[in-house]
Amino acid sequence: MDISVDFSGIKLKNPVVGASGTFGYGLTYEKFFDLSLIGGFCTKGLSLQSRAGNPIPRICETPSGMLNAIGLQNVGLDKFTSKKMPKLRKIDTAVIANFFGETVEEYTELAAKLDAIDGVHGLEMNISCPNVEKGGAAFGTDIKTTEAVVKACRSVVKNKPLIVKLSPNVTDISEFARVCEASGADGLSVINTLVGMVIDITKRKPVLANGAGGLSGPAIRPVAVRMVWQCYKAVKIPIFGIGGIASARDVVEFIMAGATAVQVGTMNFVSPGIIPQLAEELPELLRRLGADSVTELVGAAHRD
Amino acid sequence: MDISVDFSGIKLKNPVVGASGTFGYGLTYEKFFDLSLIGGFCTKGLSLQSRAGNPIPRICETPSGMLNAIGLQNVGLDKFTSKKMPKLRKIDTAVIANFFGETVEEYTELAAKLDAIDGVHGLEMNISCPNVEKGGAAFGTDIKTTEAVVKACRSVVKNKPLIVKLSPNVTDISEFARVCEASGADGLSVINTLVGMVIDITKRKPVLANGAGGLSGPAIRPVAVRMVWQCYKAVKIPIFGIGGIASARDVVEFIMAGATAVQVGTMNFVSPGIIPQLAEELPELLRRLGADSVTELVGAAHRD
Amino acid sequence: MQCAVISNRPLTEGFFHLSLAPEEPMGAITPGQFVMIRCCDFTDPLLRRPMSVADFEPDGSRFGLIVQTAGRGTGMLSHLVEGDRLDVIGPFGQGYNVPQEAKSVMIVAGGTGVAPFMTLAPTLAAGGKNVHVLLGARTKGHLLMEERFLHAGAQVHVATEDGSKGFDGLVTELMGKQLDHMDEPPDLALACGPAGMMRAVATLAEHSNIPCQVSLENSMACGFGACLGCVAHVRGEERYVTVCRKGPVFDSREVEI
Amino acid sequence: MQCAVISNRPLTEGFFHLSLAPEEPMGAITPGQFVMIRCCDFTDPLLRRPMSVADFEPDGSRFGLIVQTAGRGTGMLSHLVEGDRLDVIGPFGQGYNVPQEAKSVMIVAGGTGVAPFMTLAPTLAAGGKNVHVLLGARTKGHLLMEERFLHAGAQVHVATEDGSKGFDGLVTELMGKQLDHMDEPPDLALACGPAGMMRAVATLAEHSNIPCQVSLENSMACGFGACLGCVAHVRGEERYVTVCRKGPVFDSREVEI
Ligand SMILES: Cc1cc2nc3c(=O)[nH]c(=O)nc-3n(C[C@H](O)[C@H](O)[C@H](O)COP(=O)(O)OP(=O)(O)OC[C@H]3O[C@@H](n4cnc5c(N)ncnc54)[C@H](O)[C@@H]3O)c2cc1C
Ligand SMILES: Cc1cc2nc3c(=O)[nH]c(=O)nc-3n(C[C@H](O)[C@H](O)[C@H](O)COP(=O)(O)OP(=O)(O)OC[C@H]3O[C@@H](n4cnc5c(N)ncnc54)[C@H](O)[C@@H]3O)c2cc1C
Ligand SMILES: Cc1cc2nc3c(=O)[nH]c(=O)nc-3n(C[C@H](O)[C@H](O)[C@H](O)COP(=O)(O)O)c2cc1C
Ligand SMILES: Cc1cc2nc3c(=O)[nH]c(=O)nc-3n(C[C@H](O)[C@H](O)[C@H](O)COP(=O)(O)O)c2cc1C
Ligand code: FES
Ligand code: FES
Repeated sequence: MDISVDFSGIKLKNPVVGASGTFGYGLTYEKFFDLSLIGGFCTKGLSLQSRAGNPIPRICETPSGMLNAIGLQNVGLDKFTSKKMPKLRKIDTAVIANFFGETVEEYTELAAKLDAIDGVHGLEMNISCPNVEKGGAAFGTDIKTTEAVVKACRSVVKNKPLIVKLSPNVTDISEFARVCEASGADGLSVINTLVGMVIDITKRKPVLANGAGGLSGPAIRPVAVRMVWQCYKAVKIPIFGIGGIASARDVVEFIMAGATAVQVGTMNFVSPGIIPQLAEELPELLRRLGADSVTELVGAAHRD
Repeated sequence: MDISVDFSGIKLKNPVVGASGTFGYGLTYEKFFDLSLIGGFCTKGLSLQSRAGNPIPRICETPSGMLNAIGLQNVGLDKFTSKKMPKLRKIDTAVIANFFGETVEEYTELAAKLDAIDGVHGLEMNISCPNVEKGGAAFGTDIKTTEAVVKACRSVVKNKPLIVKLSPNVTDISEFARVCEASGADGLSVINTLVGMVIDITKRKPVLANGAGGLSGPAIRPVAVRMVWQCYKAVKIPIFGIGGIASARDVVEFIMAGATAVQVGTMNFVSPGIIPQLAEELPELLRRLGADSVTELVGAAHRD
Repeated sequence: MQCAVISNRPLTEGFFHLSLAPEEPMGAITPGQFVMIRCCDFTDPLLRRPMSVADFEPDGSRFGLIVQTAGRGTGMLSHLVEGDRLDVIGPFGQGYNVPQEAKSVMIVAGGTGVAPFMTLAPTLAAGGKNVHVLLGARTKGHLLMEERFLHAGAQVHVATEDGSKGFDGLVTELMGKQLDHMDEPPDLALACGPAGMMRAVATLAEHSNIPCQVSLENSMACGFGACLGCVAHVRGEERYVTVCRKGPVFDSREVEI
Repeated sequence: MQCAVISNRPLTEGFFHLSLAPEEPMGAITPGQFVMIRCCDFTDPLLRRPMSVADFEPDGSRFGLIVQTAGRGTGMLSHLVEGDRLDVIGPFGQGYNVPQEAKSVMIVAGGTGVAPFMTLAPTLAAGGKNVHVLLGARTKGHLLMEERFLHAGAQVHVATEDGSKGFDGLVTELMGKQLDHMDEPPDLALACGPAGMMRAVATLAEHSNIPCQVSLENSMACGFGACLGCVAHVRGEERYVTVCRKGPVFDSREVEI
């Protein structure tokens, strides 16, 4: 069965993609499987300069999930271009460059530069970052800032699909989805992590050095499915469903909620071979559900 | 050790209270333990008229949590007053009446009537309800409606503490906490359920008849702790910490985040005796942590 | 309530019988009541699983369950061995209620639906009632407790979906045929099995004007009336009843199945 | 990688030795490397647990772990019995690196920190090196692998916090005393144990100008370099290294402990 999908012009062999920040620059997983087996992956969030990231501890396990406050540690655009891209170009899989900035200018500069890199198939803007110009609240939780930053990137990205990764920490995600679509986004990634905190009761302070962190993993799946459902109702552009995917059933759940393809994050840590495994299991599950392709099931749970 | 706390004038023998909608009208738990052992409980959400609730299925298990869409089924104010209160008055525990309406008038009428009922120790307003006058979005996700409904109830509640139960499905919960405090709330309950969805992939539709439902249980605990932390920073009124509490450690975690007392919800279903058990375990844990009372640990994780 | 596992005996493929000894004796049990079982100490799977009490000692010192491996929780139960401990609460709910006057009783059981009848059928037969047990399964190898019902003096009729034994078809089709062929219809029908089967049994019984009690298997979060998650719709009214407390056994005309 | 449990042997209270046979042979192992273990099939606890490889067959057909019951995951491991299967990935990370020139090596191990030295100490001793093993435990009954190190020809020095055997105090105090009393300081110190102990060992070694390798036990989500959660701060630089990939064994001067 052909399970390939077209995500706003990005050809994915199969709809299972590695989520940003959990898949390194792809190469980390080469020791587990052949990267050409997977639909694609999103790079660790890239910034103009390399970043050291947050102090430690950075992670903490939670019921059916984990918190992270990695602080967007990354090699920076130059090293990504010179060290990682030459290797990635040789691999037949979709490379989606996830990126972020602290000002609209940083976003725009990065977007323009990534748009020019040969072998990058798509751009994924992470707008869950603190906006330093506006007092540090995340870009992605303010509708006006979201509009401004997406429009600015849109105006410079000419060659590749521009995907916006939405924050779930908002009252009404469909409002953000609509504004992104209206501002020229080619697709959405739904969702990034929920903000959470765990306290070490013996130390009387948060476990993470950063205080709060991002909650991911199966625990958040129901929230993510609901948000994909809402976004699908709100917009026409394709959606990456993300949040706690751990089985082929979960992949189909997101697709039926309205996702064109999905990204797997936290579960890569538990089962590093999970993405090719899900891709392999998918055709049989689709057959059992009476479907001939992924595409026909996109949004299937919305029909009556 | 004395683990009693004063929650805005409600005397709680211990800081562990049953959460609304998981504790019936208290009496359901009499077969498991003596209700006078627990700090108190919040009733199932009450409305002016009795309510049949939502069609079925209404519940669905999720990783470390569950979804519910009970639809606020309840016996209605009159039956609560005539059938439940006479029994509850005989029990030495705090009875907190949780209530909701679909219009500001309904809220106000209920608040006034509950305020007059002998044996009710406090009122907990659930503002996560759809506002029928404003197109059905929840009261508690709009700052202006929150302000209006809290002010309206405040003006009629003269005798008992008025607690507002906040929705977590908002961008910035501290903004809501502040507006409630400014509108005269005596305390906050943080948090109600997160909105989530599970899809039945064989039926190609949401598992719950209602579509979406409220996510509760240990899965949401890190989100709840973070929100209690934010509210504690924002206001001076006491806070009930709620969300996924399953152990004495979790109780202390919420207290250190800023809760004066806690409510246990979903875990009552798994361990119907959990509330008295946690109350019993708490003194020993406090001792191990070097504390002599609950009160001295409230907000302890905020100090440096 | 902690229970010690006395034995875990495989029945047919995918089914097993767990025998449990509560550390403190349980309250009195009526067949059709159920217990809620905690399958793991952690939070996934989070909720307890409802299981009908099958066989039991009248003094509450031991009881058995017939379990089908359906998913994660029952999968864990299948691995229990003698000496393991299990956290159980109950018994909960209302069981079958057979009036003295009922002289002949038809029991219809599918899959693990035989559980409540393991004790009830022998009791009824011993009490001088005429007991017909209709057993359904997918295939011959999956039939449960046929011997036990025969020994108890019941008349046993078997239906298999693949025709490998007895009537070739659904147990509800067999029930229809039985009702047609019987000289006198039974005074009461009792049924336990999947929802679709309960619906068919109820319809047949109502057509023949036989009082009928069915057991419902709605999803449950608590099992004791606190969550209002398990409810069934009351027929002809805008009202719900808790299956865990007012059921799981209902008069078939009382609720929508 | 699925492994079959060959045995689960209790050591002292709260500690046990798991022997595992991978279904396909593992890659080559260097002492100090670790594996990541999935303790349950469900999502709570979610993450794998890191465990140092203790003893192992050079051909990768079998390896052992020394586990301390610390919480939920290790609690589940403690219940494994022969024939159970366990999902393991690895080996990961960089182990100890003992240069040919080092003639005398001081090993400092606390608790399960003995694990990497179960194979390494005998190898070093067999290679003609002078090996001192300093073992620390809370009390006599908790000492692990003393016999094994003696048999291997190492000089074993014991410290217990309650003075029930050997030196009365922390193993790092014992290390200080040893360094003071030795005619010639060792060429290399190797340590494994809790973070506080690693810090103390590193400080002592540095004061005596002895190269020192420590193993860090930072929390890990993946174990193979993908999450960037386990990092350690590089000394004197605004930069972090992954403990799982560049470690867990580091030169003590390289990272902040
Ligand atoms: C009153 C009562 C009495 C009962 N008595 C018995 C008895 O005596 N014996 C007995 O064996 N059973 C009995 N049951 C049924 C039993 O409770 C269930 O089989 C059990 O809860 C299943 O639990 P599990 O964890 O094994 O399965 P789960 O893992 O919960 O899965 C159950 C089924 O649902 C599917 N499923 C789970 N989640 C999803 C999802 N998100 N989307 C789609 N499909 C999903 C699974 O694939 C599986 O087929 C009774 C139920 C009730 C209410
Ligand atoms: C490279 C490496 C090698 C290792 N080698 C070994 C080895 O050889 N042998 C060995 O036994 N161990 C080893 N460890 C340590 C081992 O990985 C941990 O002990 C194990 O992960 C504990 O898992 P657990 O599920 O049993 O405990 P958990 O349930 O995760 O709990 C661990 C401890 O933390 C506490 N805790 C958990 N959550 C919280 C919270 N939210 N707030 C406060 N306290 C909390 C628990 O009470 C407990 O004391 C190694 C670790 C690393 C990184
Ligand atoms: C350790 C870690 C690091 C992450 N880093 C990034 C990042 O750099 N950029 C980004 O857009 N999302 C990042 N995410 C979010 C994931 O891409 C994903 O949206 C989220 O984890 C939910 O999916 P999951 O539940 O499958 O993990 C990170 C997540 C984790 C767990
Ligand atoms: C089945 C169910 C019904 C609930 N009904 C109500 C309700 O009527 N009113 C209300 O304010 N909260 C209600 N809640 C929310 C709980 O009181 C609590 O805020 C939430 O479940 C989080 O706590 P927990 O994770 O401990 O369950 C309900 C929760 C559940 C699970
Ligand atoms: S299962 Fe909770 S009320 Fe029936
Ligand atoms: S544990 Fe994930 S990078 Fe080290």
